Parts: sequence; C-alpha cells; structure tokens
Amino acid sequence: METVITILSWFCLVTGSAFAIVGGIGLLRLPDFYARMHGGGITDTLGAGLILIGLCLQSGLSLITVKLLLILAFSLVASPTSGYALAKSARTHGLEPWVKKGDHR
Amino acid sequence: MTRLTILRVVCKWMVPFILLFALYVQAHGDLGPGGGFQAGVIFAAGIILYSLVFGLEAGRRAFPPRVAEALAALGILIYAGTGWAGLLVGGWYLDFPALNPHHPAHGQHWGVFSVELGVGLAVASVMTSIFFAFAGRKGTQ
Amino acid sequence: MSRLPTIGDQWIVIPLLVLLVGTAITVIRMRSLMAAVLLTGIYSFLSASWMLLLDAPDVAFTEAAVGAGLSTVLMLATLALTGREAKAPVRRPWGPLLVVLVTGAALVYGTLDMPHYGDPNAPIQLYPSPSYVERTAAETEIPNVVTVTLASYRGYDTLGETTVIFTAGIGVLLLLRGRARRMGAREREKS
Amino acid sequence: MFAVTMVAVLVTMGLALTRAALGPTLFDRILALNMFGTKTVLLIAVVGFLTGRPDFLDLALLYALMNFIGTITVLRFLKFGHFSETEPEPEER
Repeated sequence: METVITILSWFCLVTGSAFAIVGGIGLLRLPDFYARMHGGGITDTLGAGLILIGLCLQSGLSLITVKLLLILAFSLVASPTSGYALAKSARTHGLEPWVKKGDHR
Repeated sequence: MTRLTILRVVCKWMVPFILLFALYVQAHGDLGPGGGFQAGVIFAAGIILYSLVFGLEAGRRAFPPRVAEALAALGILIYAGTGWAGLLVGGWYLDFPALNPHHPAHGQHWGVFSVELGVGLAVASVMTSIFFAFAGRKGTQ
Repeated sequence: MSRLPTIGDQWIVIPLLVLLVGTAITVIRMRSLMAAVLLTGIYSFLSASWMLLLDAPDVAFTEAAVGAGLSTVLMLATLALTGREAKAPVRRPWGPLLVVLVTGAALVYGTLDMPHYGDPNAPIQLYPSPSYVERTAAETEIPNVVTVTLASYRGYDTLGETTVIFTAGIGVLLLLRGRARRMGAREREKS
Repeated sequence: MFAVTMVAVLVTMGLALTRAALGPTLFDRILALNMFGTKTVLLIAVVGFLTGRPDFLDLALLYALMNFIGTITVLRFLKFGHFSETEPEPEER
C-alpha cells in the first residue's frame, strides 16, 4: 500500500513539474496575450494542483495535508478568478486577440 | 451586478478566510512563524481587498476610519498597559514573569500574547487608515 | 532547527539569486512605472523565498506580507497621483555610477572578512543567540524564539517600533487629510 | 525527487520572469506576475518538504493570498487609474 502511494505521489510530482514547464514555455512562446493566458492557466491549475497533491500523498494524514489542501483549494479558486478578471480587463482595454493571417503561419 | 460578478462572489467568500488567517497568524505567533505585525498586515490586506472589489465606501462602512484610528491608539495602549501591569504587581516596566508569581513562564506567555495583540491591532488599523487616506484622494491629476 | 545547513540547501540559493539580479536589472531598465511596480512585486517574492532558505521564516513572513501585498497597493496609490512613465534620463550619470561601483566594491571587500553561512564559530552564534535560545525554552515555554525575543527580551524596542508605526500613520493621515480639507475649503470659496 | 520538482519550478519561474521582462503589454506582465506568485508558493511548499520543515506551509498560504490581492489591486488600478471611485457602481447601493 505504501509503495503504491509513494509511486502515485512521485507520478503526481513529476507530471506536475512537466505541466509547469510546459505552461512556462507556453507563456513564453505563444503569440499573443490571450493565448499566453492558456499557458499560465496550465501551470496554475494542473501544474500546481498535481504538485500539491503529490506533496499531500507524501505527508500522509496530518495537519500538513490539511494546510496543503487549503492552499490547493485557495489556488484553484484564486487563479481562475484572477485570470478571468485579467482577460476581461484586457478586453475592455481594447486588446485584440491575435488571429491567423493567411496560411503561411 | 453586471461587471466582474465572479470576482465579487469569490471575494465575498475569500475575505472572511483572509481575516481568519490573520487571526490564526496572530494567535499562532508563539508556535510558528508570524506574530502581531504580520497578522496586522494580513488583516489590513483583507480589508483592502474588500474595499478594492466592493468600492471604497463599502470598505469604509465595514471598517470605519474613525474606529481604525481609535483601534490604533488602543493597540499602543494595550502594549504600554502590559508594561504598567508589570509595575502594578511590583515588578519592572514590561516585566512579564512578574505577572504570574507562581508560574513565571505563564506570566511570560500572557505578556507576550497581550503585547502581540497590541502590535497586531495597531498595525492593522494604521495600515488600513493609510490605505484609506491614500485611496480617498481624488486623483489630483 | 537542530539541523546544520548542507550543500543541498545551498545550491537552491544560486538560481534564486540569479533570478533576483535579473529582476533588479529589469526594474532598472523599465520606463513604464506600472511595470516596474509589478516587477518589484516579483522581486519581493524572490527575496522572501531567499530569506526562507536562509532559515529566517519570520522575516520572510513579513517580507511576503508587506513587500508583495501592501507595498504594491501603496505604490500604485502613489502612481495614481504621479505620472505612469519615468522620464528618460537627460544625461548619462557617470559620476553616480562610479560612486556606486566603488561602494559596492568596498562592501564586497568587507564580506570577505565575514564568517561563512552557518559557521558554528561565527560571533553571532557565540555571544547573544545561545543565551536567548537556551533561556527561551526554560523561561517562557514558547517554541518560537523570535517571537519571545521581540516581545519579551527586546520588549522596549518593539514598543518603540510600534510607536513609530503609529506615529507614521498619524503623520500620513494629518498630511493627506489636512490637505484634502484645505482644498475642499478653497473650492467652497470659489463657488 | 523533490529536487526535480524544485528545478522544474525554478525553470518555470525563469520563463515567467522572461515574459515579465519582455511582455509587450502590461497584461502580459500581470499574467507573468500572477504565475510567478503561484510558482513561489510551490517552491516554498517543496522546499519545506526538502528541508523537512513543513511549517513553511503557513508562508505558502500567505504567498497565495498576497498574490491574489496584488493581482486584483493592479487590475483595479488599471480600470480606474486610482483607487477612489469616480465611477460609482450602482448595483451596490
């Protein structure tokens, strides 16, 4: 049982790290602001969520897990909210989404 | 409720937790990192978040500047009063072990707790009133 | 707390410091003041993590609460009263650069004499700290030495600090509110 | 293994910092700041586990809170240009 939990936790940590890096690359490479929000969203929810779940599995049943779950719940609520407010604010400030010009891209 | 409805709903839920976290930091300062100053700043940040999302007027209604100023003075008074309590029971100023002659360690504990409470109150109120004072100025271009 | 620092703790510090320097340079090169405020927030996050790695969670707590949260708010409130763009420098400030470089070199030279991080024979580990650390557990039964040192052993200093915060708050209130009232009175006279 | 996660988080922080430095618009910078804050939370949590001091988690929670408040503040400021309301919000009264 313990091995299963350990393997599961390492799996979560590694995939979370992978998602974090992928999101970071997306933040850097994607063509415009709205597309970059997608990269930011990946790291903030999937990456952070998986890493925190992995840490939870590491710590077992304790106060630490409760705190980690609190952080997880908070970041799962907070980062989509701020992302939503950010996108809305960018839209009202007249930032136009990037569209493909022709097919040469 | 046309603009940023999600933000309003989320903040309405979140502000109580921020204030609760501030109280946790205040009370937990003896055991872990944190203490009065940090708790005061977090409390002020909660109030600031509330007034940013719901408007400055709502923030002023929730935590009136007059009350904030009184609480800031009260915080200092609690700190200094803890010192005087030491004098009253026959010790020195800010002499916490004298507060409980039978168990000096408990006296220390009481003293530290009450002093931290004073710091927390003062910092929270001062930070909030500074924010209100800054934000209340109509941008003079 | 009893654990001695190892090389495992040390290597994390290096990328953090690199990021810190990168942020600082970016802040200097920024012309948009809004962006500079945002990057200052990043700087604050980074320096708080760094303080945490140096085993100072209380300082990191304060830095995170004040630097990343409140000071961003206050700096933006200040930006509302000033412009949003920094003016381009009129001439190259070679003289100040020289002063800064010399001072920096002197400071770096000074650090050569300092004991290594975590050195058990460093003066700070020998003189005041051990007595506080040893006395705290016996005298107060409070685990957090920092809290006890601030609130009890250095109670007078903290009283002074709290009074300073209070006084600063009163000063800001008097300045801003007094001015607002005067301007209001002037507008009433006009009408 | 914690070290791997930490390296990943540090790399992501570097990428976010690059975006914050390059970012053509202000919104890119805000996005990078927000992401940077989240990554700091993760870094603190992982470092806490790596050094065996999970009481750092209070700090991580605080960082998450402050990150959110900072982002909201900046957005609010962008909307009005200052914090005193000139544009009253009718739905509140």
